[in-house]
Amino acid sequence: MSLAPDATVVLLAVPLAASALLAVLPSYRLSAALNVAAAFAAFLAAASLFVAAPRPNAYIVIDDLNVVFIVLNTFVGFTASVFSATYIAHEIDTGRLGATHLRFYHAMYQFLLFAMNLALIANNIGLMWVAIELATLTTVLMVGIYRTQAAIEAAWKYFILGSVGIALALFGTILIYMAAQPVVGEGVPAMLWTTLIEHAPQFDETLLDLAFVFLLLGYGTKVGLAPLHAWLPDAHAEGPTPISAVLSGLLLNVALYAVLRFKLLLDGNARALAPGPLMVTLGLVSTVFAAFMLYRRRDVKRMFAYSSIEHMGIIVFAFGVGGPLANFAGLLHMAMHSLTKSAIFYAVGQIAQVKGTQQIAEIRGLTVSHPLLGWSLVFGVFAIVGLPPMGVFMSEFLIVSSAFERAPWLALTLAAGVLLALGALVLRMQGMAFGAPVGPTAPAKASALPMLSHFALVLIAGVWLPPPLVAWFQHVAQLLR
Amino acid sequence: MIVELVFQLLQVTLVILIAPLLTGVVRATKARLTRRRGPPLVQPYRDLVRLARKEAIVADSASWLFRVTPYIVFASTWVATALIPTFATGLLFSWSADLIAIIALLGAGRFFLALAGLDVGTSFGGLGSSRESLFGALAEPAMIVIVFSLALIAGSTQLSTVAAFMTSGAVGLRVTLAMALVAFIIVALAENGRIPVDNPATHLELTMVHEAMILEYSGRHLAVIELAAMLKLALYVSLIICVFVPWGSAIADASVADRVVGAGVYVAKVLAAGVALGVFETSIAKMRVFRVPDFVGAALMLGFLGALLLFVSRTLK
Amino acid sequence: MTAVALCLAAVATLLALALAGGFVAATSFGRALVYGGTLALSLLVLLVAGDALLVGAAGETLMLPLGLPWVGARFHVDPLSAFFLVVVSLAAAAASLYALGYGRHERDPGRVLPFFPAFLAGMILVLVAADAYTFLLSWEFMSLASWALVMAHHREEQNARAAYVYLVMASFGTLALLVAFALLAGPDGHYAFAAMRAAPPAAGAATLAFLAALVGAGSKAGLAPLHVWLPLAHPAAPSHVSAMMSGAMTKVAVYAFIRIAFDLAGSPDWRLAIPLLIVGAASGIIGVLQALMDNDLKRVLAYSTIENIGLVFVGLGFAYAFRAAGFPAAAALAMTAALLHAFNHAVFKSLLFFGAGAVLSATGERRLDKLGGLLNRMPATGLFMLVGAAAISALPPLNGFVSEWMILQSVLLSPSFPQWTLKILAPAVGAGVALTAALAAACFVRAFGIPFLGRPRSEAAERAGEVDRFSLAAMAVLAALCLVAGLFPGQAIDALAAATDLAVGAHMPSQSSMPWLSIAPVAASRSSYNGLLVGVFILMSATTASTIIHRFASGAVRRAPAWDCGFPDSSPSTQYSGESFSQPIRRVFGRIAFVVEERIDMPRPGETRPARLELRLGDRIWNTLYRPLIVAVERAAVQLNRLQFLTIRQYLGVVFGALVALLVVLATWP
Amino acid sequence: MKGLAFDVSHMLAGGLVLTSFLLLYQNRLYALLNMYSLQAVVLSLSVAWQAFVQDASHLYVTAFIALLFKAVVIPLTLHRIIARLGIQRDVENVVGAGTTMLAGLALVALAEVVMLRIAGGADVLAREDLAFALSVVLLGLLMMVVRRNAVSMVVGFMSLENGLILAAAGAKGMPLVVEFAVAFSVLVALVVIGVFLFRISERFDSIDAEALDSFRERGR
Repeated sequence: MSLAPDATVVLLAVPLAASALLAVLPSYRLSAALNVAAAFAAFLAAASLFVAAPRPNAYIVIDDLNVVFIVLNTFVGFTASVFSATYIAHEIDTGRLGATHLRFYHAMYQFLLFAMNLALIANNIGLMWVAIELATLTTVLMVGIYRTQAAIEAAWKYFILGSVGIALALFGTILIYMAAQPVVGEGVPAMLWTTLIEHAPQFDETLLDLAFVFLLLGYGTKVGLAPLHAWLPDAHAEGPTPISAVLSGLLLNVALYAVLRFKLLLDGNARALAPGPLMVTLGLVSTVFAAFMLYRRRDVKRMFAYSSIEHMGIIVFAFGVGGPLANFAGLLHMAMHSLTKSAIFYAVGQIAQVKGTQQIAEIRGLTVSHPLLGWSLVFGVFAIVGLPPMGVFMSEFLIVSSAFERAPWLALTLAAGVLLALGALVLRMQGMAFGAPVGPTAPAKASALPMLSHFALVLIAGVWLPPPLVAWFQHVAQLLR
Repeated sequence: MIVELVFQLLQVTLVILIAPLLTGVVRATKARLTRRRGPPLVQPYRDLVRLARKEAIVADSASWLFRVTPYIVFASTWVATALIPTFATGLLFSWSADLIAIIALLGAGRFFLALAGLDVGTSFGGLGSSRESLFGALAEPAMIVIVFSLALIAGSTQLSTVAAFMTSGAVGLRVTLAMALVAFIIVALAENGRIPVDNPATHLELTMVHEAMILEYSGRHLAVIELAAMLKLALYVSLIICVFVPWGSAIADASVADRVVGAGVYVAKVLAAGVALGVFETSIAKMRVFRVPDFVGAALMLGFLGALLLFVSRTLK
Repeated sequence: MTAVALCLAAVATLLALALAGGFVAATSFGRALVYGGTLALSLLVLLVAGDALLVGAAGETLMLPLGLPWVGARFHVDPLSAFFLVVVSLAAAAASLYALGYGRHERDPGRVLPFFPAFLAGMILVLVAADAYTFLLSWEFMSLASWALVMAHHREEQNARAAYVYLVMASFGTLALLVAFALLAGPDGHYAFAAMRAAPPAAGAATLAFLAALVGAGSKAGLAPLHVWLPLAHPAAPSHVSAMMSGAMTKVAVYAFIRIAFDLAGSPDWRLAIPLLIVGAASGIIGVLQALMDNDLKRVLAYSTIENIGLVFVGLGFAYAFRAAGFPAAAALAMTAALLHAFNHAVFKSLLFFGAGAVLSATGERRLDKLGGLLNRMPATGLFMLVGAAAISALPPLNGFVSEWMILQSVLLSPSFPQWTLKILAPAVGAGVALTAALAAACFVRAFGIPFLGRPRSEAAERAGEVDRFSLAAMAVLAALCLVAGLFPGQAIDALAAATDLAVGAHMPSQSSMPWLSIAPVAASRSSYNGLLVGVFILMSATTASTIIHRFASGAVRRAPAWDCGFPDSSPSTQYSGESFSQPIRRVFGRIAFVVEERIDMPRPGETRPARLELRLGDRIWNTLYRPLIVAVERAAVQLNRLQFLTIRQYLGVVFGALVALLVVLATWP
Repeated sequence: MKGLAFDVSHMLAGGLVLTSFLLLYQNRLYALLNMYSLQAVVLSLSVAWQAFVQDASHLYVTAFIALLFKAVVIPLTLHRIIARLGIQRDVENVVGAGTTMLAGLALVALAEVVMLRIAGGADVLAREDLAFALSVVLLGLLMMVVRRNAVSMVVGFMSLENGLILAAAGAKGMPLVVEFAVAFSVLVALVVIGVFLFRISERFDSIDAEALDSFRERGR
């Protein structure tokens, strides 16, 4: 057996096994270490996919599109586990969580990684659907882990909206199958990406259109597109911070990946509705809506959750616009957003821990009291609002300039949304990072390394993208059309 | 070359000699018109000498700027005056600055005088500076706009060229020129602090402008400033003469005799202007300070209108 | 090494210096290292750029495998960028020298030292960038670094507000520039400047790109009505940074505009000169009127920057119009005037900010009505400040006069325009320029006279002393430069030839060949000016006068209390204050530029309490343009915010609605 | 055979839509649950018929799950929960029953229109089935939206899910249908547990939302 099939097996088996093991392991220190180790193993396995990808079979497919997602996912999953290892220990100290909770937390963490990896590498659209549902349910449980009234409310809201979304996605999946069945024949092949994409030109276009509406709304709920976003801010705000980072950095991407896959099908069919305008509309609505919502936020994690909605809107907009430039930018933006937003949540988590509050108004003067955290927040906000020399700037540059050529007014609207969001985020950031410090000044306990490594990557990406990565992205961008 | 230099120096000295006389003429005219005997024509010279001989009193709070200012004001005014072709055009250094530069030189004088008004730190000084700054801010653009008109007619901002062009008679009578003349006179009255803008004879009044600025000056400093003020009046008169009534003035390569004649004509014209000014000042009342902006603003508008007419008519031809 | 490589090396060193600055900020060694380093590096860039400007040869394009992968980061130094490099590095060198001394007063050097070199590096990068991505990256980096510097004294509430407004406006400008570049780059994303030049855009796109560039660069330069951030942000930064922001950064914005509008946007369209001229003249007048009214010394200087940038844009407007009309010589004159004014402004505005900084460090006070009499206590600072004030007021023989004179000269050439609109507009703009210049003189009489002359209005002003030698040296250098550039304008004009060649395709006739070092824009018979002779004449006549007086008249001087019409008051508060000085001008121009609210509280006869005059000035532009926008955003945010507080059922309803809507669309799709 | 197969499956699917309407019409909780049981029975019949027609034995499993779980276990559980928690027996409608029925009719019409556009790609049977399934899905969603009571929201969700199962069963030879059915059963069970454990009916959806706004806005 070659190395590559092993890699996909590792991607699935290691988290699953780790999850089972963590469920019974009593010591939380050991659990945290194991968690990190398993996440790291998965990351290594993912990285090896770059070198040698296995041939697709009935269950698994690795192609240029999803390998980008997989590597990004496992990387952020790994850094989040490192962050979580130092962060969550503190939660025990403060008594917010007990040992049982932690066992549950770690087991669920690995299970979540497993589900997301499965969703990304599954060749079967049904399997992918199941995996995304599993991932959603897992995060629902983790969001509610603090068992405060607000946390349970958030989890419940997430659960109900997520379930409806999942139901819609399933309906769309069934429709895809029905479109494929007369062409491909009955049974499993009609649900495989590899066969679907091959035969997409012959599918019935009206069924494809209908399916896409359901899939876009169904998976779009997971992506957090307005007006389907309602679960997202609360889930981010009330869950443990590493999970907020994972939600924004990973889960949204996984759902986005599903949307992209189905967009490919529609693109492949000449008679089908162009998915672009639909995605552009949803993207714009999300961006502008989230930008306005940012102004009234009082909870720092909820604010950055809205910023995630905004960025998902930008990404969907980019893919909706299409063309090699915009697709490239969309992929880049997705990667940059994952890295930046998770790093921001690492920072925010520590800030909330040292200050004992998530209320923006009660946090002031961080650059004085906690220089590293404060400046990291400044850096993170600048990165996320698209100021150079950070990576988001490059993707926003490409998105706006390439979209301007095709649809000037839409591009201007997007630019206005970005500017509005910048206004809100910078305003709050200045309040938190500067001025005379208030509140506790105890130093932060959690590790700053994951955060800094993300920031370093984002900074480098703004001025220099490694040529292999560029070639990879460009290839995918061509693929997406 | 040497002759040119001599004539240049002659002109420079001529203006400074004639300036107090001009002031004397104005005062004498006003006195006669109000049925007073008035001081003799040479009284301004005597005043200057008398002031220069007295000791200068400098306020405790004054800085060095206070003592330097008189010389700066005098120098900038003098240089500006020297650049005006009074009785002969095409002098040696006439190209070293044009009309705009002359306006700016006068602006420099005003700038320092206004600073000096602020220097001692009295309320009267500030009052004078503040108002002078306002008038200047209105008069200067008016001047520039007038210059636009002139420059368009003569194709130059170089005073020598303008004067030569006007003498040549190729001008004809233009509406623009008339407007410019009226505007010019208004600006000249404002800039020299004459009635109706300011009363040069006043003291201890809240309406004074120029006198308020130089209130703290005494002795030789006052003498220099007074001389500069007289020079400025002479400058404006010369400017009007040179641009609007240039006849009789010698042109660029004229003979020495012509130039001497030119000088005589010039002196006569200056004295006539002095009489006219005296008559004008007697027949009119001083206006409120806050009416002055309207007055000077009218000059700005007139000048602008003239320039606009010119811009448009230029293309009609 | 080539010029561009040297510049990049300097940038790299500056960035390293910025990093180092973060670590050694607390020590005096750190200060010396950072400012000494920036001084040396900016001198290096000055030399390199000066050489490139004078030689004028088109340098090579350096391409690094950075930035956009398929474009690369391109860098190029041509005479235009070389000229602005000279401006920026000169201002930076002076600021560094100044900061060697001034930096000692910094309470929190850790917030200044790392960002100062970064700021400079950003500006240099903008000037050498030769593709859109690198350009915008550097542009925003520059904004960001200066934002951090504005934030240096972050505990003061108004600084935070200033920094915020600044950053939002800067980002707005960047987006506008991005739009301009997107239009120029075309659908295939030709982001390199060379590619843009090779494929000029269609007329419509070029017009839009021009306007977008005007908005983008104009917001950075401080053109009205996009200027609102400038008077907030520039004064909030430490003074040497204020000098850099006003002196250098606004010039970088001017460069950006010239680069896009003149170099990249293809052939000119005369109609576009109209907004340029109007905006320029309006900025001039609005800027100077606001400067006249303000009570904060540094804010006065900031507003005056708006005024001067307005003048520069008037020059650019004429250059653009002349180029469109096909008068290369006139275009060259106007462009030279604009560039020269940009240079001059960099010199004297830096000088004035240094002076303001010196006042600030000596007294801790920026408010005019708390200062006074400083000339006696800080004679050297006062002298340099006076030179700066005279230069900025366009008094001959200093440098400010030369450039304004040239701008007026280009107005005089405007009857030759073929278009009626321009014919009528040109004299109006010219009158506006003249008004601006005259008001500027009044403004600087006030800005210099109130703090430096008269009697001290506060104890702080009374106790003030002269500042350190580094600060004085920096001011002395700049003051000397004001004088030198004013005395030898011909040399400066000749140095600009290559840059104007690039921008408008022509240059002014060589001035060095003129006799006696005078300058003549078109022909000597038309107009000419000789700074050196005027200077010498003034000096000669002043010395003559004083010699004669001192020789033949009384030299006696007696010190005595001020006479003041026999009303000897002891209280310095009876002096004219800044507000009372500008009151007449406020009465005349008040309605145009600001919303003035005067409230007089007059006691009844017999009452003994003092009468009070309350004065409130509002910015009309802020009230009519920005406040409604802010209110609209707030209102929309409040309205939309309800969506955060729906019940789950209502959220489901929203999802349901979206689904039904899409299905309806699908059902009715043709 | 073909004609009969079509008629029967059409009738059963139509029955499902009809029960959905009846669900919308109910205004008492117990009646709602009974009606839901009826719908589940119809569903299992429909799925079983599909299993017979398509000769797909795994669909029998699905039918059996539907019968056991949905028609019996869940309604019984909900009965007990209602009794235990003392939940108000009346169903609060946000809009009147008449309006709801009208909206439901419009939705069914919409589903038909959308499906009519599908050309000949899928066979007629599947298409008709699909139209009904879509109607059931939309009606289920409508029920979730217009009912204020948490239990009826659960019922709405389950009815929506019935539509999905119908569609999946109607898709000829579709794999994983059993898995989907199981997955959804788990989901439904979790919903029910959620209602039970956290008394969500009281906490989140039966209180006047506006009265809480000032409280909720704090700190968001």
